[in-house]
Amino acid sequence: MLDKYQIAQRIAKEIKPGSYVNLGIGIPTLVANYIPQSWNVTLQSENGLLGMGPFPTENEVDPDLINAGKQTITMSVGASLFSSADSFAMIRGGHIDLTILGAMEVSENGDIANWKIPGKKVKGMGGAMDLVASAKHIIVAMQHVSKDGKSKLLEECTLPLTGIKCIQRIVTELAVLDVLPEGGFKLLEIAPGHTVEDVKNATEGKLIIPDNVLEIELD
Amino acid sequence: MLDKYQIAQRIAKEIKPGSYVNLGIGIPTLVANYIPQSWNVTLQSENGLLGMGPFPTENEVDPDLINAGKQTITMSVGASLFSSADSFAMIRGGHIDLTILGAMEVSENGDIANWKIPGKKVKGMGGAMDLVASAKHIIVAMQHVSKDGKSKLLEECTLPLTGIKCIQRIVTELAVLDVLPEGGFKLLEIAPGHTVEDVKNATEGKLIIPDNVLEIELD
Amino acid sequence: MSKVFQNSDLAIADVFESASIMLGGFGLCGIPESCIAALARHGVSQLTCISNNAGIDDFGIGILLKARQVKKMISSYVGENAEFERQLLSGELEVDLIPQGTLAERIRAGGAGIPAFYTPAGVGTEVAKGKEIREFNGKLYLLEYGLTADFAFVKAWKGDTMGNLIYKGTARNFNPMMATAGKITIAEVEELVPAGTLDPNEIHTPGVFVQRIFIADKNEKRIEHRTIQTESHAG
Amino acid sequence: MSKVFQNSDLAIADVFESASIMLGGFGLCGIPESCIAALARHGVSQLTCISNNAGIDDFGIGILLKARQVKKMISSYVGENAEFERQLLSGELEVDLIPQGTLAERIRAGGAGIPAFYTPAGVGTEVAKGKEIREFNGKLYLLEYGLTADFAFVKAWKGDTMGNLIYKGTARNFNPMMATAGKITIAEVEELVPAGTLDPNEIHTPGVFVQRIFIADKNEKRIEHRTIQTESHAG
Repeated sequence: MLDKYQIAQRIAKEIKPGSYVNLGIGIPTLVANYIPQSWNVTLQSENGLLGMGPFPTENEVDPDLINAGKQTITMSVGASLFSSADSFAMIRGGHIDLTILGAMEVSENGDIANWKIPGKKVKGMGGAMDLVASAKHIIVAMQHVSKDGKSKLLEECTLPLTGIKCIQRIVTELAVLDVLPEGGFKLLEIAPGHTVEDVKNATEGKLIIPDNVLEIELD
Repeated sequence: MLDKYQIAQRIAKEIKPGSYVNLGIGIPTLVANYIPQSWNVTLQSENGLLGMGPFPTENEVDPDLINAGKQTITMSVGASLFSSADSFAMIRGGHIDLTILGAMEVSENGDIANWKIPGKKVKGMGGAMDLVASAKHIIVAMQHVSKDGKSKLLEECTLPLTGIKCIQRIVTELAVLDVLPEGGFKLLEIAPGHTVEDVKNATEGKLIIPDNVLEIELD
Repeated sequence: MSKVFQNSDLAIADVFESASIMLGGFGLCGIPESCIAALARHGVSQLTCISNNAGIDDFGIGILLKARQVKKMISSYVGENAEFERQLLSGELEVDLIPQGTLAERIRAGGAGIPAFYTPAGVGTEVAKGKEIREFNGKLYLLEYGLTADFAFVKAWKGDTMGNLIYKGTARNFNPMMATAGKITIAEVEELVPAGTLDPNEIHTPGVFVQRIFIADKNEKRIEHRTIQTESHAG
Repeated sequence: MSKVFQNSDLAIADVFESASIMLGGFGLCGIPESCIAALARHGVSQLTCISNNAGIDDFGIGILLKARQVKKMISSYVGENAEFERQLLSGELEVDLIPQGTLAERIRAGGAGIPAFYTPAGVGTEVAKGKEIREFNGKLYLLEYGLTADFAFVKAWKGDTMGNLIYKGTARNFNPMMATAGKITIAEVEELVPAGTLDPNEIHTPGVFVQRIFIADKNEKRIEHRTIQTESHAG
């Protein structure tokens, strides 16, 4: 079973050199740690920065420089700053190559729920609905099953939706899967030490198992 | 009868200190010459400049600094530069206090025609349609009658329209008039040496003549 | 006729009961701290506050919430404020949650004289309830409306006496659009310089959008998540 | 993988027959001179050119018109070009005239993923023909659509190797929006500097929008109306 760092590490392998990537809060933020400098990947932060660098040292901390998770950050070489309207114009216009975000549930037709749990504290969707409705390519980092053993890869989402028919790929502690355009989770890779049967048991939605399923490789 | 410089001079008196003004091509451009520096009026040029200064000296000429009439210009103190989209956002959003432009025809309900003459060379509307549809307050500088003696203040425009029900005030070689919200040209001032009868004869649209009509005063 | 005000209290003195106010900032970054403090002193209530976030309990809009001055919040994310949660559950506070990009674009549209536009964010979700849905090139979009307010409070880094503004870092965020969408826009700046000092090519908000400007009384700039690089930092 | 191209010919080498191209500039100010010259050498035709103006007879888009490379112009003002007029009257050329603010906003919308928006420009005129008219708050508006193109040619003052751009003076005009609305955006710059040289706070066009960048072969910057202050200048 992959831990959250390994999920992030596996997702990093999906990133193309030279691409522009938006990383959501949580596991997606960790992905940055596994992108080699030499790939020239540019990270976008939807609060108005293209070219997000690592967290600052104590001396570098600048309250006027934060990411979408409200953490202090730095700028990478060649960064640019802009307004929230310009930032979402960039996102909505399809200029960001890849969006990586977390999810509470994903359905077999690519719907995603990741912003609200009825009865729990109201927080708001932030930029999540804009990101899922606009991104060219989305990868979700999520837990395959909840702590009480319920599958989060469902036939239909039970939680309030963030977006519909928008998720293409999912990386969980158990597997890498694609959501097929015609519906269904196609199993691509399994975590070391696990079987197709494990993934089957953990997936409530339609699971498609091709002949050749690889083992997840981490460098 | 006012000449074009006097029309410009009379229009300048309509400008409020501290206001933001867009000047069209032709007579409106001349208005700038009659705005005292002390009024702190800021001129907008819709190609992306707020704070247009006078024409440059020979040494100041910069091909990267032109006005909407494609003339070389300078920037005044406190000027700012922006894109055409931002410029028309400023115009459309009603942030410019006053727009002064020329017209071929104005109708008694405030329609304006100033961009196209059927059968003549095609030029295009440029920013005129945006300006007339969006400006908070518009003053038109125009000839009351054409060279062949036809009135240009009409019941209805005969030329292709630039905008409808948008003109509030007109300054011609003969008179200053308001277009009333309920329709009709209300005579406010007459050029020195002219009579109400002259204006009547020169106005095809409905002319409303109040009891006290002043003579146009130029300083 | 000068746009320059001597302090925050004078700049916001005419904010009235039940006014709508846009407040710049993302989290606690780039928020109009001085205006908020002055508004708390000023004391009017029943306000509608349009701001991406609602501050924290004792900073930002949290101060106005605690003083019960806010009737309604229009925001995209309000998760960092316990008092907010309490007032919301007790029915004292209304909240209108809007996707962040839609909120930013609605404010931009409001300032730009665009009454309405179509956006894909929220299609198929509860955000779409009651909204016009329309298809363009095979994709579904929602109709969203331009947003303006009686006042806009913005925070800038540098400003000049004609109201031109330059923001710094990610403290820019919602401030530039809000500056265009307030009937009266009030800018607090860290540094106020004479007109002509700022390079016209580097100005983010042209002065036409700013009706009042003053030197911020305070620039506390509280940090929400002070995150420091550790030795173990990979990559 | 570098965005930097050695010259204009290489940068525009894949522009194809019948492509749609946005070209920045207002009049002759801020036009992509080098790209236009290269496109004339390249020789493809049946192009749709989206540009506020159509150049003059021997400069700007006028060069492409003379070479009969343009099938259609989408512009707001084309009055300064006799060859344009001739081709239009003879039916060799189509023209779509769009109010300048609508053109600017349609391009901005195209780049920003807004499929359509409402604007008041053109209501009651021939521009409104065939368009949806809708009332918001008692005022009438037209529905207008976002605009994109296969290529966008933009001219900037300074650019860096990651494609970040800074424009100069009123040479900015349509360039920033067009940079966002081209499937492939090609920037010619007067000065090309290493990434990290430009202040992130002063960048007008973030590099994500620019796929190719090169140092302009020429910066002739012809002036349409050289207007000089005379002694008799009043005020």
